[in-house]
Amino acid sequence: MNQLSLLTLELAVIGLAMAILLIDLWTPHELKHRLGYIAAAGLLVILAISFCMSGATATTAFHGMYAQDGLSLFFKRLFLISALFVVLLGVEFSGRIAMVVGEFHVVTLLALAGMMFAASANDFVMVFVALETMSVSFYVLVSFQRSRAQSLEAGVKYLILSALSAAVLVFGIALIFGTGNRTGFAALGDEGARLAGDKVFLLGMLMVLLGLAFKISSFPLQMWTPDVYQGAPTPVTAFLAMGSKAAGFALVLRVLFDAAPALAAHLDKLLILAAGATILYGNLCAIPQRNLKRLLGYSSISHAGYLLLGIAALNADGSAAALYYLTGYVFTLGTVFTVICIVSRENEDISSLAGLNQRSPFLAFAMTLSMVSLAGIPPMVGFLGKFLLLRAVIERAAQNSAYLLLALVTIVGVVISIYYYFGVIRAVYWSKEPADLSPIVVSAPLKISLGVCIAAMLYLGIFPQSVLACATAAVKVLKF
Amino acid sequence: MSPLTLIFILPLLAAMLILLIPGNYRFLIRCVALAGTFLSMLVAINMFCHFNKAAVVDGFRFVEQHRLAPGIGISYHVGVDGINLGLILMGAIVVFAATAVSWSIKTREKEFYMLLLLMGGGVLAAFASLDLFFFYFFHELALVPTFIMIGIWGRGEQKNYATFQITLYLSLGALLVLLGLIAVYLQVPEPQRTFDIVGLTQYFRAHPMLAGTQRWIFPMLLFGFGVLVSLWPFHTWAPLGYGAAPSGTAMIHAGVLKKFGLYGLIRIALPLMPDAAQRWVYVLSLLCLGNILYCGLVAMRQRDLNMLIGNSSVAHMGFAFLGIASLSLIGITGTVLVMVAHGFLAALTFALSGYLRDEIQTTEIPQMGGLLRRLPFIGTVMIMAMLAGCGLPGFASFPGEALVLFGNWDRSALITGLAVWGALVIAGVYMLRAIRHIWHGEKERPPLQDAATLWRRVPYGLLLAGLILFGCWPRLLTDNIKTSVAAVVQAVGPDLTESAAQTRTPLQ
Amino acid sequence: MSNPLPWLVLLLPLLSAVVITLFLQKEPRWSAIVSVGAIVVSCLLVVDLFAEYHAAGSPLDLSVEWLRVGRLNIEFGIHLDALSMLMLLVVTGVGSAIHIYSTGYMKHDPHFSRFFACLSLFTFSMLGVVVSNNFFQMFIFWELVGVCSYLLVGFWYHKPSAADAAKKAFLSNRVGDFGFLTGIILVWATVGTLNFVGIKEQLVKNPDVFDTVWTAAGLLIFCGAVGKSAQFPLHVWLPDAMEGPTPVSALIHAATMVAAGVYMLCRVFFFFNPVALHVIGWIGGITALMAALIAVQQDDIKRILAYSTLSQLGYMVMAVGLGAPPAAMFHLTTHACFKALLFLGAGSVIHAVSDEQNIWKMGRLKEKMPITYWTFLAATLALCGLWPLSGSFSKDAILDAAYQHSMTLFAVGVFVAFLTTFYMFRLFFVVFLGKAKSDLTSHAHESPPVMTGPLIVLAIASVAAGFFGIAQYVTPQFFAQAEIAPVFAPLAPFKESPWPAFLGLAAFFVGLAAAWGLYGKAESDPLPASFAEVCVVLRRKFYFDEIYAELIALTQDALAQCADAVDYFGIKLFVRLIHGFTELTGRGLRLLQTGNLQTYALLVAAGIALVLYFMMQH
Amino acid sequence: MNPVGLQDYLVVSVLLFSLGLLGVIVRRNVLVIYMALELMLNAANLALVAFSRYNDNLDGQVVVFFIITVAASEVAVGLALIVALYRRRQTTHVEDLTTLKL
Amino acid sequence: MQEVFFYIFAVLTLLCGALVIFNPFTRSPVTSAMFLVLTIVSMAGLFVLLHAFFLAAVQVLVYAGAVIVLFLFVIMLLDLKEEEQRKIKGSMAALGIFAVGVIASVMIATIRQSRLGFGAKASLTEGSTVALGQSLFGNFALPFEIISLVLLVAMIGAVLLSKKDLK
Repeated sequence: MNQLSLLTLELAVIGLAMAILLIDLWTPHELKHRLGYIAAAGLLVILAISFCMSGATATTAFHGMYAQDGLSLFFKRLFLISALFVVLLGVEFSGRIAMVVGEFHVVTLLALAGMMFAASANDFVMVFVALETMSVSFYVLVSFQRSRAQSLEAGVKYLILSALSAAVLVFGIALIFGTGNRTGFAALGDEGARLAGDKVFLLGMLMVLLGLAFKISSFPLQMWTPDVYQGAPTPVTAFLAMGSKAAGFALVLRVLFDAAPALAAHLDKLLILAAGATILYGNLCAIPQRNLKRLLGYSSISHAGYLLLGIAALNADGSAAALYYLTGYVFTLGTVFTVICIVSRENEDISSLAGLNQRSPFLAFAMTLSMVSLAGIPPMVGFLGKFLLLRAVIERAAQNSAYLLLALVTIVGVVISIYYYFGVIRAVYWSKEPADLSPIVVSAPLKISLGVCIAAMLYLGIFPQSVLACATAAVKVLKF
Repeated sequence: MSPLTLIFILPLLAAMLILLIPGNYRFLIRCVALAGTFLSMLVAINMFCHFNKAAVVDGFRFVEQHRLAPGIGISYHVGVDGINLGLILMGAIVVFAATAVSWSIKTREKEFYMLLLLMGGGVLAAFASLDLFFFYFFHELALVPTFIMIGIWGRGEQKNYATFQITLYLSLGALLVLLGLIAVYLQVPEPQRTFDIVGLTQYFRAHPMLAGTQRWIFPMLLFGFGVLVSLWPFHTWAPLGYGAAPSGTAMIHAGVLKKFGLYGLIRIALPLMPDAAQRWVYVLSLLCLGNILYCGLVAMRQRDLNMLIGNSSVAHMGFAFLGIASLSLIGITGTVLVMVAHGFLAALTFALSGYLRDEIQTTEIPQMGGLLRRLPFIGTVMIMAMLAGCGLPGFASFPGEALVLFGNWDRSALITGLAVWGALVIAGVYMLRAIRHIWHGEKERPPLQDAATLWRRVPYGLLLAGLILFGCWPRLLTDNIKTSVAAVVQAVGPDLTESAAQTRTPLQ
Repeated sequence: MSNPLPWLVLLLPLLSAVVITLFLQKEPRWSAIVSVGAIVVSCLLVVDLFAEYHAAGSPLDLSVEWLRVGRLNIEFGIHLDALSMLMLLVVTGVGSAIHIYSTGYMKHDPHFSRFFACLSLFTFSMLGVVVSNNFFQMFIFWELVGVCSYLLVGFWYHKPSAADAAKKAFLSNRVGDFGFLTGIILVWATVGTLNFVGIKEQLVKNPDVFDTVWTAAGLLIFCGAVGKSAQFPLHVWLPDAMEGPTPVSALIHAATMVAAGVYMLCRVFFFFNPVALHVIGWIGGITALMAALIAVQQDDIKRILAYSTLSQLGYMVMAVGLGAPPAAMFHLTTHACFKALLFLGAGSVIHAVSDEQNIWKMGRLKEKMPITYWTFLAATLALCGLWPLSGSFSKDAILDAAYQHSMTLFAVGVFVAFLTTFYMFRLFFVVFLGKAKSDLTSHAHESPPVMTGPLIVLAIASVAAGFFGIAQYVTPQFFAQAEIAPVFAPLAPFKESPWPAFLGLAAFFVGLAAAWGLYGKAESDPLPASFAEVCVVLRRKFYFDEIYAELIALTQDALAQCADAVDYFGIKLFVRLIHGFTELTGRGLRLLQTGNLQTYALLVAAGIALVLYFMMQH
Repeated sequence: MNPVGLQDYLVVSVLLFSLGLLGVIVRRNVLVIYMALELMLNAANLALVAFSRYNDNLDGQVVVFFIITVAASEVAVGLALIVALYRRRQTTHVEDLTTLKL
Repeated sequence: MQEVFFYIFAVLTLLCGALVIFNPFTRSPVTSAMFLVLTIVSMAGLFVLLHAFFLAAVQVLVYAGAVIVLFLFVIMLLDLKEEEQRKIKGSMAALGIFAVGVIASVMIATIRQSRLGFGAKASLTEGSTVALGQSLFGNFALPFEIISLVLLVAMIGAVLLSKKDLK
């Protein structure tokens, strides 16, 4: 029973999903879009519960399959928050996804459950299963706008490439199982010394990491991101960018520093290269991009690169910084996607933002702040996050000058990114394109969520202490 | 609460207040902005007057400190000593003046004043803060306002290009600086690791940084700060950006914000990394010539008033750098004086050129001429400013540049000589040519609106007063500056000039 | 600060300048009163100080610390000794006369107040130069007098010629000041102090303190004088400066500012080593000769006077170079009187003929304006050195010095004396005698008393100045060993140095004869007819302006052009290239995103292959 | 014939895996690509079974269960997707799905 | 004996697998599906050799019985005729083969060089269904439950996506 109590959050989410599935049956069409509010309310409650739980003492359950600790809890809160934004967006979006609003929220919640299991995964089998729960839900979500061919196309692309990466991952797991004769992180971690030298184990780890690289859209498996981001319904894009990426990072952290800490030390070169390449690829490709969601796809690649900095640093500071950055990133993207979802309905070109500050100063303000944050400029959280990441990287520069190079590459990337992020700001404030100046109405819940996002971006950007402390505590469970 | 906090909080508060005022209450908005900056200016002046009476906490006065993130050693820590005293006073005055001259802004006042105040408060805070994190943080606050202000209220066909160029240049420089600062911070072992400038200085005085480490950190800071101060050859953003910017922005940016890099070099780079500094000064002094001579010559060729002023201000930065490169008490004291003086000067000139642009709708010098008869007040002030620009005694830039030159002689007589040429002749040439072609001459024009009312004259008068006050009585600043600079110089190592004093003239 | 009087002398004119600028812009009458009052009062104070000092006999030194950083200590001080006393007298005395004259001359100018503000400011700066006790302070006021001259020459800034002249004057001075400042820094770096007394002490204590750089230091300092006193090769600005109002020419470009260079040389005379002195002497000689030659062929009345000023300044500088600063100061004093007088006279003439300056449009003004005529005559004679007028004594002192040191320079001096008489009487005959050469003269009339009064005062001074033993008075300043001579003992050239005196006098009569012969009744200038080529060269002032124009165009402007080109095509283009390159890379990479699933799959496979290969190698 | 060992099984599975990967790269028909993916998953199955046999650890076989299930569900969703797609675009060829590019 | 079967099944598996991907004679998905069945079956044979009898059965049942049928249903539903022979882009294929070749060779090399399977001789314990079931509902209870979620999502998704018109 005690074991089940650990699962409270997951069970609650699944329960919520089932509840909505049932309620959906008896809700008349015209009210269906309200279901999102139920989901949101439920998620709020669950979020509240999650803050009552404490990951101070790491406990594992179900024969070491499931770990409940600071790290998992930290990530679960992130997932819950991002899911909250997504369901709210779902309400705003419901007009555009035919008549299956209820199912939309159900699948979203199931994906959320998958992420939460992933955050607690303590065994490669769990990794696989949780990931698949997530992926399969996203197959459905991405292609949710059946009426839009683009959505379906994105779905197919996502499905095939994701399945490909899953196959790689599984084969990796197989090899790990073969060499370590276990699939539990703890067990493998104990044998770390022996396995670190084993080539086959290394091969397995690499394949697993490659499988995960797909989820965080890091080099060399980043190709899918822009296409899918552009094709998918906006809320789903948001969920991919916030949740799926975060889940991927949760798993990377676990796999690297929990299952194979001894091996991780040897992977620094690979991680540095991956981080650098990802940053440059994302930023360079984004320069000429005009489609907003696609632009965000590229930008999300580059942010994967920034996050990888923290992991490449291979130290507690780095991972904590990555967690902090993710937190800020969730709120920032929450803002961006909310604005996009409201403003650019049929055309998603940057020009659709033209004259936004006449149409709705509030949205313009929010958009500006989020762009500033993405660009990493004070006083927004993006700056503090990058600051912490760079700090972690330079900390290593003393031993290995490659890290200094990485830092410089990062700077180049950031400067480039400022170019296109500020291009968006420019579109908002003084773009040439003739814009329809019809004022935009924002529903109260979205106003609130935007307000929360802005407040969070500013708070995290100026008072890092509290959250950073959580992050630092969270990564305590990892072995460096 | 320390007056310093007040000085930069007031503009920020005003900005927040304006956020709450609906956009069509234009007059109210302006008044709030003016009130905020005016009060902060008063506080600054008051602080300046009571500076010597205030209590000293390890070298700084009016100190205030709150620990914000002990985990990574970030704390809110403000304080003022001789080096940033003048800068803050100048900054406060310039911010007020900038707000005052912005009455010519007629569209979207609300956004404009919010951004202007954000920028002004940020830069004042940057100079006040003794914590590397906030030192950087507040400086970066200005980046976005600059971008948006130039974008929306800027002029000229090159506007967009200028906007992005200035933004990218500044962020590149700033990020280099960021790397450098973090690296410095990481040189302190874990327990007493901190971003506190005082703490860092004390630590590195006790345990000097490894020469090897200095060698790769110092260039980052030097060139990072260099880009921010438009060190040759990273200077092209400055004239372009200032040319396109609305005068308020240009005033704060060229007058105050630009001094950030020099301040950082003096405050952080020199005392913490003396060996590297000794190694790099020669390169630096050569680049200074790039600023002084090269940019001076470029300024001669400009046909656009703003480009001319921009280039001349870049040239003046050369003297500031030269003083730093001298690594001597006299030179660096001179640098600080030049920074203050140039703050007033640049603000004044950009304010006036902005006024001129509003009046005659052009900045093309050839299209001007004979304006002095139409704009006696503006013309007179502008001529005084331009004479100050070519180092006329009686204006603050003269003692500053003189100190720099005196301080640098023992390091390199040749470079000093060339700098003197730049200061007296080249500057004279382009400034006098400008005066000749803008104000003198017989071109007839329709009557123009001169700044007739006392109220319109206040900002110009203030800035001019600052120039003349510190020009006639530099001791007001130098007596405080030199005590603080002495510590820096002594940390950097042998001061050629002073040592020359011992060897050459025993009976002095 | 024990004695407030000297400070008062200095500050009164400044005060009046400030008051006029801030409050009296609209009150011409009041501003005139304030300005004239200020200078007259300070003149009286100076006389009082003079008496005081002469009673005390020892230099009076007051100073406050202006700026002290490390080893650099700059004072703001007043140093009163024979030299500065004399100069103070000249400046305030002549200045007062000219101020009063201006109230009449500028009567109808719309910017009357601005004029007096500038005059007062100038007086303040000039007094500052005179009383400075250290190089830095002197440099400060040096610059200030420069800028005042800029403002006054460009007083009628709407006249392009005036504006250009002002610019030219300022910039040529700047070139000189470049050397001056460099020299000052060098001196400070070597000696460690800027105070004149301090430097002298150092030099006395160890004479070879400037081991190798002594000459260099001397010459650099001299550059300042070259600029300010318009010596060759920086003399070009002075004639153009005549674009300013005539009183300005009288005060600044004849009596005081241009003399500041000579004064400065005398002030630091102890500082020059023989080599430097030699150079100085020759520069002076060359200037004197060249200017006198040019003056022969000028037609603008003020320009003629300007060139004459040049050549007289050349005399003084030459005197310093010949090691006779007392003679230089003596000539400076007398010259201040009669040259000011000449300019004021010229002013009154110009006024009379409705601002016509070409002497060939005047003539027969003798009857029309007698006072001007007689005073002008007196001044001319004094300038040409007719014994016993003041000029003769001072000029003979200089010739005497030349006679003792260098025969060549002596010859030059005598020849210049001849030329001086020649061109001055050319001017005199053509303007006042002969017949009227245009109807402008028909309605000419004598100037009002407010203008003629100063003329008379100055005339008396120019006549009598020679009888005071000014040379002996300042001598102890320079040569400690010389015994203090009685102040009112006139110099007796014919007893002490017969040759120079006789030759000087001879030169005068020859010149006078030549002038009478050529111009006594001339309608137009006969010389060009006979010596065409020479005259063209002289009229074109030896082509200096053209040469300099070319020179500047070839050096500075060319450099500027290059710099601008580099800035535009070099740096900016480079920046644009980087930008373009980045953008191209972006667009290039973007081509990978074909949207074709199989491409992606292939790239994924390639990536995996890459990673595995890369990692499994070692 | 040398005794067959674990490594032989693994080699077979690796080859199968590569075949699948190749299929994904070169085939255009989405259905066939799915089949190729199945091959890859099966390769993993084979490896797992072989390991569990030679390491004497049944866990491997359990994992195979999960894999099979997941594979099945993926195929289910995928095929549904294809149906939907075909309804709109009358194609199952990936090279017709290139509206999202650059 | 074992060896013989191994080689037979292995070759069959690979051959059929290869034919799934490129069939020189036809590009029809149906044939591919058929060859996939064969691959599965022959793999089941390998399972048997590895004493994983139950799995072998499951393999055949689930794949051959369900998945492939599903494929065929869809193919029929969309009546995908054997469409015109689209050329495989040579360059693409070459690059692909190269990349995959590298991957395969690296993996095989690693495996061959490793000490996998040395010493550890095949154990005799049968892959008994009982033991399997026990660990499935014992150690692996949680993943087993989660898998049900996957199936649920797949179901919902399949319905949503393939329903003809959404009412």
